[in-house]
Amino acid sequence: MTRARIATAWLGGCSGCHMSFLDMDEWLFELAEVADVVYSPIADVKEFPQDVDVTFVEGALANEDNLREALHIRENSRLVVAFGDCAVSGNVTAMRNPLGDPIEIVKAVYVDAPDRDGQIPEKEGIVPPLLPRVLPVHKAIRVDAFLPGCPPPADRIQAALEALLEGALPPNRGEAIRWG
Amino acid sequence: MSDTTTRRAAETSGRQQGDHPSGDNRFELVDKQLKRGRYSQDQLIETLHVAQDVFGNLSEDILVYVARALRLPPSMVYGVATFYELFTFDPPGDHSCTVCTGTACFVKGADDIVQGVSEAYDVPAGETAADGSLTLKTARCLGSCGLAPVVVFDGEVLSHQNTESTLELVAAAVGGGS
Amino acid sequence: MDRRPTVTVHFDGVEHEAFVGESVLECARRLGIPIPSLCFLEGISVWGGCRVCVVEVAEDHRLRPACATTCVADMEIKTETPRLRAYRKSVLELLFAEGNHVCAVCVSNGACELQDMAVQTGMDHVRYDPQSPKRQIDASHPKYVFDPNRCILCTRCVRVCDEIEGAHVWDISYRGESAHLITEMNKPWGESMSCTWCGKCVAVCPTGALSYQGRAVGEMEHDPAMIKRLALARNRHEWLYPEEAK
Amino acid sequence: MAAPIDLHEVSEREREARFRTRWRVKACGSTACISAGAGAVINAVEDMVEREDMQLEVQVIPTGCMGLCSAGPLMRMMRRGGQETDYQKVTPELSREIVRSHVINEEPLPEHQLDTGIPFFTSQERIVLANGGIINPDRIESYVAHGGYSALEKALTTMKPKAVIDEIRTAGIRGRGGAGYPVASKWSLLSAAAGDTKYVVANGDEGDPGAYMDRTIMEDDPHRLIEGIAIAAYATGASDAYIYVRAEYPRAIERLDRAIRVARRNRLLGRRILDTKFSLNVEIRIGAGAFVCGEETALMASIEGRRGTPRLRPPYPTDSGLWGHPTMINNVETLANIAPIINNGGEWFASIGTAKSTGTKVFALAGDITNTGLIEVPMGTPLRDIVEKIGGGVPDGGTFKAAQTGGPSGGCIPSKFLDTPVDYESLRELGSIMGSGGLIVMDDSQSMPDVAKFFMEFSMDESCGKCTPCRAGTVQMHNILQRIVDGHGTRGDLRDLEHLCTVVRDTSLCGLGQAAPNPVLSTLQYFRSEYEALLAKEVAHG
Repeated sequence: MTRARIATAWLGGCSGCHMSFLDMDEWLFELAEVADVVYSPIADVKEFPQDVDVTFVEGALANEDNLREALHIRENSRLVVAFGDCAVSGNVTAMRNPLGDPIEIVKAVYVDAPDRDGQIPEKEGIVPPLLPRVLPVHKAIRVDAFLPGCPPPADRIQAALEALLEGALPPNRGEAIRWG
Repeated sequence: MSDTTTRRAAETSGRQQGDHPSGDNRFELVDKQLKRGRYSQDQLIETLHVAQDVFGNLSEDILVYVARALRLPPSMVYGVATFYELFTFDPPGDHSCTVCTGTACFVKGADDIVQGVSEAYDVPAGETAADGSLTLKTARCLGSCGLAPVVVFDGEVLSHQNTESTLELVAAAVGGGS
Repeated sequence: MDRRPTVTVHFDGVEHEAFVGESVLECARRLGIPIPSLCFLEGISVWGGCRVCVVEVAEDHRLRPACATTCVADMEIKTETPRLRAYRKSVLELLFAEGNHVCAVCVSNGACELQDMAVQTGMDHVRYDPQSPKRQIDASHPKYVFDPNRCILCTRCVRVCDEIEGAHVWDISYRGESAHLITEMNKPWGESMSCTWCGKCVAVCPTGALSYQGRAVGEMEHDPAMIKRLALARNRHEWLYPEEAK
Repeated sequence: MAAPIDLHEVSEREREARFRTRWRVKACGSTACISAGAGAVINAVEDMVEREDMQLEVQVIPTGCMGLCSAGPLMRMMRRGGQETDYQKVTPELSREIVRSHVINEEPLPEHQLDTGIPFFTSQERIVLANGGIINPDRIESYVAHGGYSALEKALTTMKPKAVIDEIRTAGIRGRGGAGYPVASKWSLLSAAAGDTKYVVANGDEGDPGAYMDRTIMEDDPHRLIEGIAIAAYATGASDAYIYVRAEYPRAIERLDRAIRVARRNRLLGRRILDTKFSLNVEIRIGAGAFVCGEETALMASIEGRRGTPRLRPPYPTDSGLWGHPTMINNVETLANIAPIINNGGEWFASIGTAKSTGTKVFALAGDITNTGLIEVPMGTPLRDIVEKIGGGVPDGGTFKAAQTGGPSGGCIPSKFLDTPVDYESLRELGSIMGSGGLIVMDDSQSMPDVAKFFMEFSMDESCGKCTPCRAGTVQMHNILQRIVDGHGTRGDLRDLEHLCTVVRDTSLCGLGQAAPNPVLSTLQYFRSEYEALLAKEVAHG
């Protein structure tokens, strides 16, 4: 049997979902027996590879980089899993949405709040422009499965991976889909 | 909620006219309506209509006054007043322009008229211009569909309007418009 | 033993006895048949607004709210069909899209009926656009906090305040998507003269919209069954509560 | 207590007065014609008659709606003995000229005449609007002279309540407010309901944009409504009645108010009506701008002075309505049909229209159509006759695209169904409804997704907010439609839209929510390609 090619990505989130991923502890060794993690913020890989079987996307889409990356991931992954509440719903990352135009928020934080020398951080190629609204992943790309939770507990991640390795979709009933 | 709204005339027949603390005798007209309705709680909407006719809009002290007179919880009076489109809480502008946006008027381009006036006088539909000169409103259907699009300016019903004709009309009364 | 007269009804093809005058939801609860619900609360009047408890009744093409449908003889009730599952899930999605429900930072995380209903109805994500309304939190009350971002307009608080406490501090203002809760004349709750600080509204809130001051994420616990106990005490003079009351 | 009105005597006196002058000038004083300047016309003619001392020669009679609103203001010259000439688009100057040339010189002005031989007039059958353009709505005598209150007298003095209901059942009339529920069934339910206090409510909260027949009845023939209410109350054992009128209809409120007072003075309302044992108190209640109050449980909440939110049924109003008492709500147009049915018999009424939809229906023709105005045709009249014959077709070389009926609860009927007979069932089969009778014709310049969005915005704004699907679902549907109209919609959007339509239709609490998706569903059914043509080519981001 060929080894599964698994990727994880970290968009607009706090990396808590990845911490939870690591909480799978010794099961990670079992995972390593049957799968390769071909891309991940916790692996030293610069470019998102081609032909990925399944990618776990953590975080919402908050800026143009996130959006570009999501599109790239979709193109190169057979399955995409929205990984954690931010990816599923926007969650904390999207809490700026009710406040309206992001530039106003950036101003409030970087210009109005500091005592001195307030300025808006902007440099093309370095600071990606914010999207007008933070989006959950499925609002930009097709998502095949949702794994909510903030973060999703390790056993749920494990159950999802086990199903995926069996060629099935992760469980989406009962506690497996609890938000928060 | 039903218990507090059962029909019962409040026993307030002995109340004196003009006892509003402000001494504003316009409240006497509200009192008259209250009396006509025998202070019955189901007269709330009728009373609010009269109060709005008298005062032009329903300010908080008027709502409190009505709530007290009808012995209704303030939150309920506020809830009822805000439910109905025709009750307004801010003072209206000097002139009012109401564009009918019923189906027939919509089909004949009423939206453009609303947008035209809104842009020319910098007043969103449903609101009053900052200088208080003009209130721009939309109406669901004035029932004059044969004359679509219909505009009511300061109470006068005008038929077969377009953006230009409406703007001319508003400019003649309000002036300006850019 | 309950000696009320009964009628025969069918839940998902299985014959059961329902008390005359009992609602489909009450009967199902008694029989242990799960029907999700949100605005329903035992002990106060039926509102029928959330539409989560819809069931199919015989040939009626329209769905019926179980909370407000009275059991009649030979009623054929379906509580679980693909159509109902799809609709209940959609209703939940609409509720989540409508407010700002961020479980991760909510006082009621883990003890929230809305969250539970999402699980029960199989809502793993929301297809609809978040409306992201801008709503101000009212923390003016010395004891309680009202966060309208988490309010689903179930009106339990309105009903319980009016019907049980008799204060009618709460009501709904405006309508449609602008509808929101108010206290008194749309004044800060803390300024309310009629609020008795009884806390029933907080106890019955199904979400984190009403909570105690000073509670952090996940620390809030509600007690909606309080109303049932109160109703029993009041109406039937029973102070030692039957098992299910707790 | 004053003696009741002597209908026969009043009628005789009124008929004699008709021949007092050689000429009678009738000018349409309905809201539509007033908007077009009819008030000034009536003043001008009255002025002239007075200045030129023609009072013995000419009497000026302001009347209700003559129907063809697009030709208004309308004026009718009636010569003693029969000859009638109608003038259209009359201005104050023209009215003076007409009087001068017609009355003084006996020379009509053909270039300003309105041809009443056109199908707009000849293809109609007027029952409800029979008095439009004929009587003076402000004078009860005028109504009485045209048979007014004879039905009430007949019912009270010669018929048992049950016989009245039987007559209504024979007539087969169905509710004109939208759903088409058999009127006699409702009346029977109220009649059978227990309790001494029962209410009859006339629903004049005509909220459908594009419909104004109820307003026209209330303004132009208020006594007809009052008579219908009185007969309904007699038949069902009700002692109190309310007329719920939109606040947007101040003239209707004013005229009804006056009509009620006059009727009471003449012992046609109040205690011991026409010296019988039957008493009835009628009150007006004024809405305050909420479409949902047309829904009967919301309407009752509003009459009780509360937020107009619908409640669950059962219990039905006939079991527990206003203040918990049995209550029956009938639409204004329905009640306006009652007096003619009692006068002419149920069989006469049932002979008009189709087997399942009897009688006539009033439609408000508007939109992209030559003749706009109020028309009344037998139920079952093909849509084509209404649009092409009576309406005169689409003007300015446009092509008929769709007819919208039923307002925000209805749908758009495409041209291939123009031959459909207009009745309750046929319209429902086409995904629309009869509704209150607004009929908006659209030509091929109208975009159907745009029309659907217009109605969705309406339903969204008018949702009371009580139930989730209507409150939040209409917002989502509107968002999606906005995206599609703006060219950013995706296939997924279209799929979500269709799913939401079924969710909102099947799970909403009241008729407003349940019917809110209809404009979308019907335009998707008949004009799907228009939606698809608007979809964005690439995947949209959010």
